[in-house]
Amino acid sequence: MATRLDSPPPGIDDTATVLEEHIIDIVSDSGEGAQKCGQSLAGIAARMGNGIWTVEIIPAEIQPPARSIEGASGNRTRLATGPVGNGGDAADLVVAFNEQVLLGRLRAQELKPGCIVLMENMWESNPDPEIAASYVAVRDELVADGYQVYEIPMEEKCLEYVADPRRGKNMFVLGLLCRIYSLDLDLAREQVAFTFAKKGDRVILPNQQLLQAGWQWAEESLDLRFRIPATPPREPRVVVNGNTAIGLGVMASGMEVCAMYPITPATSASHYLSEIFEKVGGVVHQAEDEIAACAFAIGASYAGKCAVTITSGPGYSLKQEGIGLAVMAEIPLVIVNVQRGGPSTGQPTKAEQGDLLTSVFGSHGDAPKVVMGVGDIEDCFYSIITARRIAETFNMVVVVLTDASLATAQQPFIRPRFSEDWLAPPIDQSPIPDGAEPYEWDRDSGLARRFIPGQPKGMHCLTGLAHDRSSTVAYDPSINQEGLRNRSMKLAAFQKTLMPAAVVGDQEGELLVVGWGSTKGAIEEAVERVRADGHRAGSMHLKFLQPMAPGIAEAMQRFEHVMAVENNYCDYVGDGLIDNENRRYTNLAWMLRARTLIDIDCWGEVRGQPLKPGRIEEVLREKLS
Amino acid sequence: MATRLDSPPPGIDDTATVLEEHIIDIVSDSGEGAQKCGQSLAGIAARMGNGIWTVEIIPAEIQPPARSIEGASGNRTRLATGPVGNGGDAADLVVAFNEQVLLGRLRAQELKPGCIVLMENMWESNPDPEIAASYVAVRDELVADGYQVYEIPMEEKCLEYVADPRRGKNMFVLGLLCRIYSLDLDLAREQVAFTFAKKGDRVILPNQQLLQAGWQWAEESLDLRFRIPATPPREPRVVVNGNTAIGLGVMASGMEVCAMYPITPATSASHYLSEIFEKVGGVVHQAEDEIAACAFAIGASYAGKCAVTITSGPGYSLKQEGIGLAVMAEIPLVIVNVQRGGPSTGQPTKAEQGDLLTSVFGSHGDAPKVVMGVGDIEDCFYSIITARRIAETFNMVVVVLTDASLATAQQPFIRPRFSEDWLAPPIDQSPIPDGAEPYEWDRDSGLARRFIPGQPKGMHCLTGLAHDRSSTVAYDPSINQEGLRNRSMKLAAFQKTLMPAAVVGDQEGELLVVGWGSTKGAIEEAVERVRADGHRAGSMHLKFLQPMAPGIAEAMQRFEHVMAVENNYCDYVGDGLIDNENRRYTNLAWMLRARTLIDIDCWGEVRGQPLKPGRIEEVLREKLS
Amino acid sequence: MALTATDCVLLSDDERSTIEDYEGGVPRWCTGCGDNAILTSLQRLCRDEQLPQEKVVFVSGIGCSGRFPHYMNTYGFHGLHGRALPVAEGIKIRRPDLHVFVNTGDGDCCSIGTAHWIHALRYNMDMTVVMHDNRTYGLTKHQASPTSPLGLKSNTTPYGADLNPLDPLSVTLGVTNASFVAQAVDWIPELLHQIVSLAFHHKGFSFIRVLQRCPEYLPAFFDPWVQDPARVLLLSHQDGIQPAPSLSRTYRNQEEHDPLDLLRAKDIAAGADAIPVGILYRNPEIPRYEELRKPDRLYTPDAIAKGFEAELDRFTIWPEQEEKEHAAT
Amino acid sequence: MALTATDCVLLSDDERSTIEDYEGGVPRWCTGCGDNAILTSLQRLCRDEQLPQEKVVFVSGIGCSGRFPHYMNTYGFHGLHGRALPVAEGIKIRRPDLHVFVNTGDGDCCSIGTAHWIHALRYNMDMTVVMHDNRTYGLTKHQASPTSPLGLKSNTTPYGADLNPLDPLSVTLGVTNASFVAQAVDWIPELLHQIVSLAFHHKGFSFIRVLQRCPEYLPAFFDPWVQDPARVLLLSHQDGIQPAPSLSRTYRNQEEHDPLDLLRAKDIAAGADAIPVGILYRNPEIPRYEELRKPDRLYTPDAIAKGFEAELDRFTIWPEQEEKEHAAT
Ligand SMILES: Cc1ncc(C[n+]2csc(CCOP(=O)(O)OP(=O)(O)O)c2C)c(N)n1
Ligand SMILES: Cc1ncc(C[n+]2csc(CCOP(=O)(O)OP(=O)(O)O)c2C)c(N)n1
Ligand code: SF4
Ligand code: SF4
Ligand SMILES: [Mg+2]
Ligand SMILES: [Mg+2]
Repeated sequence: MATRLDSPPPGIDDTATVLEEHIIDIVSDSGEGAQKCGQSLAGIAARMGNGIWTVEIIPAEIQPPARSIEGASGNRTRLATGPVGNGGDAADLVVAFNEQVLLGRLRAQELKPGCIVLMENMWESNPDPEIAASYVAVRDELVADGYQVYEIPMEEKCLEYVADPRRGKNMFVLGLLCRIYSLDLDLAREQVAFTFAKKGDRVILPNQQLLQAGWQWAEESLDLRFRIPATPPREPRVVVNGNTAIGLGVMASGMEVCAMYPITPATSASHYLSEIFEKVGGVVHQAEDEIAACAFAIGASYAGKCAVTITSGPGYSLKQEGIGLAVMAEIPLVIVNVQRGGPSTGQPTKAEQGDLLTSVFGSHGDAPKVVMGVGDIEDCFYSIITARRIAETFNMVVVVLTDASLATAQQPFIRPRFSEDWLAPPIDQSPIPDGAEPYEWDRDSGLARRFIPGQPKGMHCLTGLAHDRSSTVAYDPSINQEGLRNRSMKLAAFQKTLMPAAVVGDQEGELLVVGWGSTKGAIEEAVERVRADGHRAGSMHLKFLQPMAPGIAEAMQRFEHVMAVENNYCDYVGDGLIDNENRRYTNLAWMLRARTLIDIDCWGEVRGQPLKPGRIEEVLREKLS
Repeated sequence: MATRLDSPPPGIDDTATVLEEHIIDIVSDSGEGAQKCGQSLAGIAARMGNGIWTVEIIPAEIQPPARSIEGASGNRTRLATGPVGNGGDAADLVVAFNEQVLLGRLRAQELKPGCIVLMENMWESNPDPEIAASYVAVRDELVADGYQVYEIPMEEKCLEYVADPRRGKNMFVLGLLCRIYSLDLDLAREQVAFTFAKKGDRVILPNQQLLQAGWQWAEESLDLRFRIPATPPREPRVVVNGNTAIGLGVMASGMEVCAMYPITPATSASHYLSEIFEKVGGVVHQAEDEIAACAFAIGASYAGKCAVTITSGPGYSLKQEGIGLAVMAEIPLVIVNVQRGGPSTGQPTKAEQGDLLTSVFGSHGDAPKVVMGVGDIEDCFYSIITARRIAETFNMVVVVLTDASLATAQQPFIRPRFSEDWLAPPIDQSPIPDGAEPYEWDRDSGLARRFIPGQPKGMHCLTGLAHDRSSTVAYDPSINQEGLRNRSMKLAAFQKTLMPAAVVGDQEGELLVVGWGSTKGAIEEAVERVRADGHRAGSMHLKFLQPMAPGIAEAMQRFEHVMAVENNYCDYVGDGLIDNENRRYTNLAWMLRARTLIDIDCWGEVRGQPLKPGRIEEVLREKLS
Repeated sequence: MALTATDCVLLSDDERSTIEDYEGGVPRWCTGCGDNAILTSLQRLCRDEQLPQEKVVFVSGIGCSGRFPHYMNTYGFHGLHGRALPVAEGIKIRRPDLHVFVNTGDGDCCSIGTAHWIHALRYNMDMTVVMHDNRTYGLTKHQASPTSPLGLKSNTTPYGADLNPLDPLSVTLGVTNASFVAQAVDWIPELLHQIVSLAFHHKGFSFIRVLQRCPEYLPAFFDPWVQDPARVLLLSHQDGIQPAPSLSRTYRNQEEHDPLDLLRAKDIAAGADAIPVGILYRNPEIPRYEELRKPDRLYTPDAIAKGFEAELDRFTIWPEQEEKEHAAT
Repeated sequence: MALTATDCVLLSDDERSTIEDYEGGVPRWCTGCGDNAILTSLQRLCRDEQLPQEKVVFVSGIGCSGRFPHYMNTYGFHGLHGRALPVAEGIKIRRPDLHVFVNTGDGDCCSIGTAHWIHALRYNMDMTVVMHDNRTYGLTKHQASPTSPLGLKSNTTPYGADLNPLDPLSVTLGVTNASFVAQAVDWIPELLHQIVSLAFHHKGFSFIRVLQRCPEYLPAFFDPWVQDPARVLLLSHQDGIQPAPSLSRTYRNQEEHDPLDLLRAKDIAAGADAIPVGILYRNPEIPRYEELRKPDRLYTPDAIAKGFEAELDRFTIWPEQEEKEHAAT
């Protein structure tokens, strides 16, 4: 697979094998810093101009026992010449701080057969014979199975520089990897300085030493040399994870209030926002529960300060009644749902896209709202800005669906240029013209101008009861029908502003794959792979799930088969008692089948992980065969 | 329309016009007893063997001002020779205690043009000239418009018997109506005795006198004589409204615990249950909120006492998180949602079928549950028994959807014969066999035997987290997939037990109407009407909405057109900006389109009222033209 | 055409507002319902304080009490059952210029809204909260509420309520940061009004429980107290209510109670005999959440732009050339 | 094959259960986490009382504390965040034979679960409730909880918590029907165990707040109290805890407190200085909801059939002939 592409830049060792990309896993017990190591590696590569995508490897438990299979904690970095939109399939190289966490990755089929394995070797001489034996057994098994195993005296080497090697190993490994991948050592030093900037030189310097030591050791004792050519960036880029991008989006959108209640994996977005929002005059309110958070946000929005509430599955379910009120009373509201594995408490730290249908159809009665999915890290940022704008333009609830995989994944994107257009104008406090009414629904668009408390002559009583144009409780049947119609019309009016759905890849042919949300990169990559084999395939990724872009059915009709690929559950005909009369489809497939009446097949998986391009590729090949 | 059908029974005045049916509205200010009057009328007719359907006319406010258009309170009775399944279109005869409430019915187009109007005449001589003028104006307008107006000295006549005529008028009117419709006066006396049974002779006797007085007055001063032939019943029947039927169903189903929080229109079911449940050892718990009610029911069910929680829209939204837990942990649970107008607080006392999609797709993640709709009053009773059985057989959540129209409507049905099979066997407290696990999912059906606290050797920790067969928290991706699959398989297994969907009317032809829930009678009647004109039409009413009966698509394919008719919102192509790419369908239409890929059209109305056969008929005719 | 805020103030200064200016739709409560007295008192308060109508927001939950905002000619927010308080908090957090009032029922506040009630006390945001305690669920036609008396026959307790009623005063007084706790009764409008005024002037969360008659469902329930002034205990104080002499002649059962004495307040609340009327507790020193969270800089496009760029800087990878420039600034 | 309930009792009588019999999976809490002490104490209690494992249900919410039932070899119900109490009530209402325990966290109980907490106190159902108060959100990695100390830097309060902590004892003591309120600390296991035992034997809702160390997120927070016994106030009484002499030598700061003295209990709870440890309040006279709602007849098919037929009779229209027969019976 790996081929030499071009000659190395001056000063770089030309014995290195040139690669187009490599996937590097670093795993440790939690608390040993493998995550920081991976993120720094990605940061250095990004500075050099490589495409990167990082995936956090998170144990489900807060304090998993040390050296346990389920305890694997760390980071995957996909490092490539060009841009990448997902974490890829399996690791080409794995660094493991102990053999148990390594076993965890192996069992989860996260390692390429025969890949490079760098193992901390100290366990072999552990006083506990069981531990020593376990280490030897795993190592021997790997070697027997054809893995390229390198045993590294990580702790031993670190002890030369620091007293507690558990706290330094990660930077030693970083140095090692920089050498292996021919990364710039100066940039690496800067990255270390950046990583520990808050802690000052007292921490930076020894870590830089460890970095150097790792580099040195690899230089002297390892024969692994790779180089992944990069194009030095010409524009400034930012490297953040999805939840940070959401926090930045909130800040830049002109929203002033965020009300939330902690829940994984949404909370880190609120954490980041708590840190930064006050600096620009915003406020993050941690409410007593999700219901209060939603009501608080509604209150703030009603008072003219468009608000956001950020949550995940269980919290989203709790907000259903509040969402219905905002829909009914036409209060703008942005809700971010960072999806996790469901149903119920499910898999709090794991990725899933299972909340689409409940976002569209949740809340009793007819509660039309805009639902949008987020496709990558950059999209996390811009979606929030868009959401705020839609919410305030249409006095509507806008649900932004992201998920656990984007929450912690990092990807560089072009540094946004702040624009005042992102912000709403300051709230209107001018008097309401005589005779104007608080719900002066436009017959075609359903739109009405919102009255904000403080506006003279705008006094009225907002209500969640059925109401007429003057916001008076309606008992007349036709007024109820009118209210429901106008709220629905707003969706249609918004839909008319959408661009037709675009197809990536072939524009007609054998197979169209449809998706939404975080699977974008993986689907596009899988489609590219089957196209490379001569298949005529394309993919269509929907940003808006309600309402939907025009042109979807037309695009589908240009393909023989259409298949939805989603990270949520579906039945398969032939499995057990499943047939066409009882099959349950993936979320988007349900909606597209109803809308287009095209026989859209679907494939979905709920393995708590982002979908992998390789797995999707297999599925597509099967469909194409 | 009215024709003489046969000769009257002996002793009955043969000048009466024989009718097949009549619709009689009685309206008053709230508190004047029009409801009791109508219910008694229906009761007497039912005793004689007539088909009846009553609809409560409920003001939306607790204390609407007297003599107001929105304050109309009362009762509609549809009285027929054969059985009837809905309240019909518009009144043939209306009794009004004042002209304002009459105006309310007129404006709402609830009166047939030219129908018979019986008005309390005392207002003409009211000391307040405005009131008197208003009365005269309305009367004159009605007469001018061709209504057959009769002015009745109700209060004047009642004063001859009671001091406060406001409290007696209703029985006077009952007597009047009994005479008009040639009902049996002895049965009427019995009915009055039954109505006031709790209050004793002190109340019964004067009311019987008033009844007699009304009869007498009609005998002497009114020339209206109708007779609606009846077949004396051969089997005992019960006459109850839908919510009472639900209460009876809970009692007869073997459930022991009902946890609820008050909400209109569900509460009256719990009121009735509060009155009766303790008598058989059951308990109704009024919790602090709907979330607690749901959790309480879950706790009771988990402990082996299958429980029900009864609510309406807003409460249903609040229970979403709890529902997800019951799905995930496979705890049987019956949830009754007595739907009302939505979204949000909406129209608390009004009928709507807007909660189907949220019942099917509510709660985050994949939360498969059984959803069933209730088609008539008898069905309210039996559905609960069925729901309990499904819940406990499949360890599943079962949602029963009824609505405000069934809640208060009355219809006679054959007195159920209690069967011990309706009850669950007593809870199992035998020891769990060695090696058995709490989620021993059967590969095909997904079913597992439930362990109930108290069973020796069954100790395990139930959890809403993803879990394996031993109920241990699962971190392995494939176990999560397995759990979701098994919970979905249970739905398929249950689906296999369903009978094919039946079509009523023509089995093939021009138009198939599909519906669910309380619209059953109205849809079937409308279809009969268009069939009577030679159209080939049929209707299909789905009892199970998730999973759905087999054979639906085949049945649909036998018709040129398929149309869903529902009491919920949809857009119409051509209205404003609506086109096929943004049209939002009625609830069932969404689901059927996705499942069958048949281009099902839909018609829905959200006017806070049960759908009327006449309105549906119009819609069908337009579709057929 | 658009007037600035200052113009408006000047405009409204021209003419004093009258009670009628604060009257919204015709109240639809039952005849004799205690809610009417509360409405009158709050309309009077608005008039007395000459509050600009557009600067006043009445927030309510669902219930008969929830209808309140419809009857005020101010802004109103008739939201969800139990959720009036978090909505009111959201309104207030960034709009200190608005006068926020909350109307809630005993079910709305003490049953489904319990969590928000307790936490609203703790946040201590500046708003005036009236709990219409008719000791039943009025709107839904008579079910037991947490404050329903033991043995009450209602639609959900046809054989009598099983539990002792929750005492909202004791609960309130147990919550950290509670800063103003009072009790009034609808049938002594003079004191109701004094209490409402004191509550309005208290900077913080003022909680007033009003014992409110519901002639529809508990017709004679309050009669023993209404008819026997000795069963009412007036809590007078220079920092509390000061009953007029005429009233004092009727209500002789009085106690001089210092609103700062929390322990005595708890004891009074727990006392079973007479209904205390007055200020049980007031502490103006407790910080208010909206003040604690007040932005220390203005929320302007410039500030946002600056803060945003600074944040981006933390995450930016500069192309080599720009990096140098950037470092130089 | 199936054994009757009596058989089982006889079987288990043969051999005394040991602590190990009550141990479930290996606890996955951090080293030094105070939850471990609570676990040990409750396992000991089960052993001391020889509770049949199958008759014990531990119910929890979500949080580190929520993991508790997984570590017991009894029935466990690890449900939803904040909803442990209503689930436990549902379990108990018709299963008086089950011993119900609840483990809840400060977030679980005092934030999202507030309404259920207040109302559970009022229902006073027989269960033992342990509130693991580590004064932070542990499982979700350190956000402020309602009991977090003022100024605490956490992930949601990076500049320090703004509000005074809610005092769960004061709140609890303000609720009507509260019947058992105690406080323990994880670092005095002897007293923790005495308190847990007293709670278990109390017939009613026993609420124990345990101050629980979270070395992961508040590593040194409790040190001042752990290290200085004078900052702990033992509430001893013949109806309360009785510290052993050895313990009394260390913890000299003691008060003889009668658990029936509610007002003093409130005062102790409100005191800011020392942490009270012991029974603040106990009143065995308060009726229990499950008793009040106990069926006065057995729930048997016969009873149901009879009740059902009687109800149907109220609504039945008999055909003429049957009517007469019916009337005759
Ligand atoms: C979520 C939800 N649950 C229940 C209801 C039904 N409901 C409306 S008002 C009310 C109780 C009203 O009692 P209270 O708060 O005491 O107000 P009151 O009518 O007595 O003034 C209830 C249960 C609702 N509207 N929403
Ligand atoms: C509805 C819902 N909201 C939020 C969460 C996320 N969550 C899980 S545990 C927890 C708080 C835990 O704090 P606490 O109750 O004090 O328990 P501890 O972990 O400290 O023992 C939160 C917010 C959730 N699981 N469900
Ligand atoms: S029901 Fe009671 S509380 Fe409601 S308006 Fe009537 S009297 Fe007032
Ligand atoms: S985070 Fe804190 S509470 Fe949770 S297990 Fe660790 S030490 Fe215990
Ligand atoms: Mg009330
Ligand atoms: Mg905690």
